[in-house]
Amino acid sequence: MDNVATIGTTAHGHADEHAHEELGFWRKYIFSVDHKVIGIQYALTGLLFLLFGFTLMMIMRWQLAYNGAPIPLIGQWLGDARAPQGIMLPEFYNQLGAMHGTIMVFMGVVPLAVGGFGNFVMPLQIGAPDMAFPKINMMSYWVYFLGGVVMLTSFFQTWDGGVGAAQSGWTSYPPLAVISAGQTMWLIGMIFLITSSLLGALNFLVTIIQLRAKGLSYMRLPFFCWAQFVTGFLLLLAFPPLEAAGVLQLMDRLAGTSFFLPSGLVVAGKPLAVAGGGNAILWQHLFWFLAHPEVYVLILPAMGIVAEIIANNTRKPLWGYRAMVYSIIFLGFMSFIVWAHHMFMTGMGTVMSTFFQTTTMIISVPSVVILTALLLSLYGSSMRFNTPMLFALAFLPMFGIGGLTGLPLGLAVTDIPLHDTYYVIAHFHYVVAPGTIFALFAGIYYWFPKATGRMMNETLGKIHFWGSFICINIVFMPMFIQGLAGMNRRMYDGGALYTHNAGLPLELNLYIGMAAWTMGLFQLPFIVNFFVSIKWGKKVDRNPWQSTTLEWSAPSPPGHGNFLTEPIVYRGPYEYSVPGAPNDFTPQFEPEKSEKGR
Amino acid sequence: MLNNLWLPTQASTHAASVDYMIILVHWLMLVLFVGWGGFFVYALFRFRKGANPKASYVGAKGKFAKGTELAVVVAEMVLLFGYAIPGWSARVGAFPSETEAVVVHVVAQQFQWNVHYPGPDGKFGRSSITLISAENNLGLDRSDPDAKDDIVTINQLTLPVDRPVLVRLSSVDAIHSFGLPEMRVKQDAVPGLEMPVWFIPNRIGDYEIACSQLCGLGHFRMRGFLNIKSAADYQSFLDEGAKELLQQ
Amino acid sequence: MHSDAAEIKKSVRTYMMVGAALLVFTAITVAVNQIHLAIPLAITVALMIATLKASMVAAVFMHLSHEKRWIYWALLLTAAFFVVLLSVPLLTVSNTIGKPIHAPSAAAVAEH
Amino acid sequence: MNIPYTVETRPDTGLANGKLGIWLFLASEVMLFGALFSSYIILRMGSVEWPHGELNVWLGAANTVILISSSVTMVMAWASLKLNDHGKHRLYLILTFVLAAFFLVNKYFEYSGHLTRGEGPWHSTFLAIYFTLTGLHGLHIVGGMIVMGYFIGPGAKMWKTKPEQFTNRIEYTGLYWHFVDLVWIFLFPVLYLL
Ligand code: HEA
Ligand code: HEA
Ligand code: CUA
Ligand SMILES: [Cu+2]
Repeated sequence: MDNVATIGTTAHGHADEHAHEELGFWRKYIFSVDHKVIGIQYALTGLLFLLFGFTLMMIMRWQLAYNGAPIPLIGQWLGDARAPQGIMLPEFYNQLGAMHGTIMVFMGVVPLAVGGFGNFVMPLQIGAPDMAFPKINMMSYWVYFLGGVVMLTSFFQTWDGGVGAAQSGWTSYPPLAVISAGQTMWLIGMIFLITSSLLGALNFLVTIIQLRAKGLSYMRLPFFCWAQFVTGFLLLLAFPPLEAAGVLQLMDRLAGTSFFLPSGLVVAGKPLAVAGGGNAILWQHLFWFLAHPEVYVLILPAMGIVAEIIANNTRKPLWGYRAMVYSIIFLGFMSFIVWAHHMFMTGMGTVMSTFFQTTTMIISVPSVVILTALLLSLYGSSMRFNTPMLFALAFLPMFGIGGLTGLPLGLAVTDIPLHDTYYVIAHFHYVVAPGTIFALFAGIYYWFPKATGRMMNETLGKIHFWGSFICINIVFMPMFIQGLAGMNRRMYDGGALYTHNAGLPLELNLYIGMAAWTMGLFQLPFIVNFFVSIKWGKKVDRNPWQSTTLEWSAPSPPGHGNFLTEPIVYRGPYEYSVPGAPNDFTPQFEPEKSEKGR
Repeated sequence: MLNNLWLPTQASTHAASVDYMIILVHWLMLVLFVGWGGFFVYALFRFRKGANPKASYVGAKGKFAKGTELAVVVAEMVLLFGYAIPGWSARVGAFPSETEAVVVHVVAQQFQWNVHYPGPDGKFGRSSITLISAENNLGLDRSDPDAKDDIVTINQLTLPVDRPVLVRLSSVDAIHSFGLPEMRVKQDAVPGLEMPVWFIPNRIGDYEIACSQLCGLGHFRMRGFLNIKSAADYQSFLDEGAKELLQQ
Repeated sequence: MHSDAAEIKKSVRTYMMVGAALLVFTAITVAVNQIHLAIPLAITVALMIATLKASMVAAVFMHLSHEKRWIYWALLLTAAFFVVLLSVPLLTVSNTIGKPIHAPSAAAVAEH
Repeated sequence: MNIPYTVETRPDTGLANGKLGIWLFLASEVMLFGALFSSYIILRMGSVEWPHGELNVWLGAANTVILISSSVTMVMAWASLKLNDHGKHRLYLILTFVLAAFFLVNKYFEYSGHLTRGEGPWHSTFLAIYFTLTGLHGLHIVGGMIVMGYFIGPGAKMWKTKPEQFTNRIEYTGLYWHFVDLVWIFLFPVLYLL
């Protein structure tokens, strides 16, 4: 609300004051307005949340693998309200599930992919000295941080109808979400996270529209920036409805309203004392109106990262760059009108389901176009298999599996047996985990030298890659089998009660668990590599990957204001192996020969 | 493997067609994946740096990409208009008439399924939330003449084979989902709404009702039983229920 | 500050006129309300007047009548998704197999 | 370091950063209120009866008049700057601020009237959406007042050093304020009259 003031206040030029004055520690590393520092803050916080979210899941997988056995190591610390004698309670399982989803999506991937990579890389790639509104940028990080703190502390709350965090899934469907414990903190946390994303999105959009370097027309924009651009619009326009819905649900909890509570509710044998008259499905519409675009927020930056790395390591231009750009715009647009494919089982009639099935099938086409373009980019290339490239290449088939299994979910009839089973879990984890997370790993290995001036270790990187790649497939592939067999998701006992799960589907829980824990171990080389390389990695110059885009013309790490001279762009983003050129890469910032002489 | 895909037993008339469609989609997925994957693996070997030291600026040529994309679109449209839309409209449009079908009310509640049969008179008695108690989860008003013969069971849905079944589904607290894996039936039970669900069981046997929507800490154990009986066995089930009511 | 003083003075007059028109329309809205039209008609009239007023504010006070291309594009996109958003209610209640159960409200229950 | 186009406009877009920023912000606000209006429609369509005449039309109308007037004074505050008349600008801005305060006072009386009768948001779906919509709108008014307060007080000195940028900021504040007015233009008939 007071953005107006901030938009204004950020606007002055600091040029003269900054040239000489050294910033203190706090202004330089903590309350920095430099997009690179903020980007790194976002990325580190996001990574920590990813690790935390993964840890929650490893605990859950224990319960699924060894139903009712005490949790080793940490079990005894969890307390009687969560795990008496170390044995997990169903309430706690539900909390872990809801928080795993929330943390991974809103506090892990989005902050890392958009807040981290977007902030750090995008202004460099467009040749801007910083974001358009540096103070808003700082504010959006700190609002996100606050939201994170609220979410984390919610595990310890005791005043909101019970102990612990939200336990109604990341989707928070009312009436359950209104009548169960811990949800208030979740809603408050979400309102912070949404506000932060809105501020960030606004900043990104203005930056891309206004601060592109001279000569950098839209069709010369690196694909990563296009991805961030479309993502910005998704965040800007899809998040407010969830913010509104969050306010309504908060009112239902705190002010006794019944927006989402119909009349005649009976909870635990007693009529619920509310006015009633609300609509439970309304929440689902508002939630998915955000959450479907949100899943594209998770994938588009990943596609952008993969495109950059593939172009760089194939040493040739992206095949069909233009088609990719049109596809990503179309994808962004369509993502606003498919949301109800998550709601086929809520009693949808033929007309509405026809509409949403059709849009869902249509939206798969631009994904196919983008993936096909990336795949064809490999043809005729001269591929280098370094760690970022391995992760980026793995993205392609993994996203393929995730995307293709979206098709049976998108057709209402085949969604009947699959809805809310582990098939859905497997579908979207293939897109977000070996998909997005792998792309993010690729991006970290790729841009690490830009951020630190040092390379990460290749051997540790390859161990990380192969370990993760093998384990993650053992985690998620069996879930398709479980889902087809009818095993439902969000089951505290992994569906052990049901006879249709008996045999193989149930047994698989054990192997999935083992693979998940092993994958946890394979993250250790990465964590070690990450921190050790900051200090002891091999020192590199500006352009270690011999890349063409603008960020590589700045020093590594870039100083305040990014570029030493004003960057000017002369050509498209991926001019690799140009016939007749002296090198196999012709950077965007390299003047034409005729101009060089001047 | 692609013949049954680990799907549960088919025990309703439409189950086979749902499965057929699932298998069809999976064939499409497999063909696409193998096609793309084959190209991918080929490219990885053929165009590694060692095998192809100099990259080509132009790269792939030809209409190959357009062709596959078009094929994907066509296949999806066939699935959509040929199977999915008609299939769905049969599920949510072509409800059997109340007279020919077996009609039951199923009221979901944390964490059980209350089943309400109209009894011999074929009429459902009135119920009111003010009458709800531990013994009367539905709040059934037994003073209503229509309610006198109504049979109520918990977590136990018994139905005759080979007859259309119309379930009227509702919930009194959270959203639950009435999942019958072997029937290929799933429908959310949304408080404030009454949802019709229909199917024709065609296989005698004991099956399950699986709650398929997170509804609280007991979600995982909200399991019901579905018994499909022969017409005669179903009748004796109803008679037994009526007898029990008389004894009370 | 490209526009010169004379032009600004001219727009000041427009602002005053639009302000006056807005007040008149408000009065009309209230007056129409007093004669108790049938509800659908009342809704149509009131919303039409409101839309008219809103477009006056947007066009004149917010200078939307002569803005730059990018702002039109952004608003067009927003308008498109706004329409989608406003169709949510229709989607929720029109094509659904669920029938609302009109249970008594808790207040009514309490009276028993 | 200088961020380009904070004051001057970028040639190809014709815009300064702040202008685009505030409009994008308003775009997201459109979606925020859109979702709430959408919820209003849903609740109303699903309700058996919808109360009429529960709110005081005259208070609502008075607030409409107040907000419209404040929009006029706001745009005048900006136009005065364009005419290089800082004194007049201040006067108009203070007037806008005072009108906003009147709006809130009025709203306070309405709220307390309902609450003393025990008719809080929990009372009915109508009052629930009424309190939510007007409450959120009221928060926007408060936000606007904070910004205006800043430009009346400590922010005003910028006029001396960077008049052009100051004028732009007032313009952005105005855009926000007109939007808040615009929302109320819909809220008034929707809540008070229909
Ligand atoms: C990044 C996230 C992401 C992405 C990109 C997608 C993409 C898609 N999703 Fe997914 N989806 C989720 C995340 C995502 N989804 C989540 C989180 C949920 C569950 C939420 C919850 O309930 O908790 C979900 C649930 C979900 C449902 C609801 C299921 C249910 O609850 O019953 C549906 C139904 O239509 C669906 C469909 C689709 C479709 C059709 C696509 C399409 O866009 C996919 C298009 C892609 C392709 C068709 C692949 C093309 C691939 C190639 C060309 C490459 C091949 C390459 C090689 C072999 C090398 N998804
Ligand atoms: C972006 C989203 C995202 C991601 C990445 C993941 C990642 C994973 N998820 Fe998640 N999941 C969800 C989103 C996500 N999930 C959602 C939305 C749900 C639904 C919740 C609900 O039902 O409401 C869900 C539910 C869900 C379930 C179902 C639970 C149930 O229904 O009961 C399971 C079960 O196994 C699972 C497993 C996993 C596993 C094993 C991973 C692994 O792939 C994790 C791998 C993680 C990493 C590899 C991160 C490693 C990080 C580091 C190493 C950082 C290092 C740090 C520094 C350097 C500082 N998830
Ligand atoms: Cu009932 Cu889950
Ligand atoms: Cu979706």
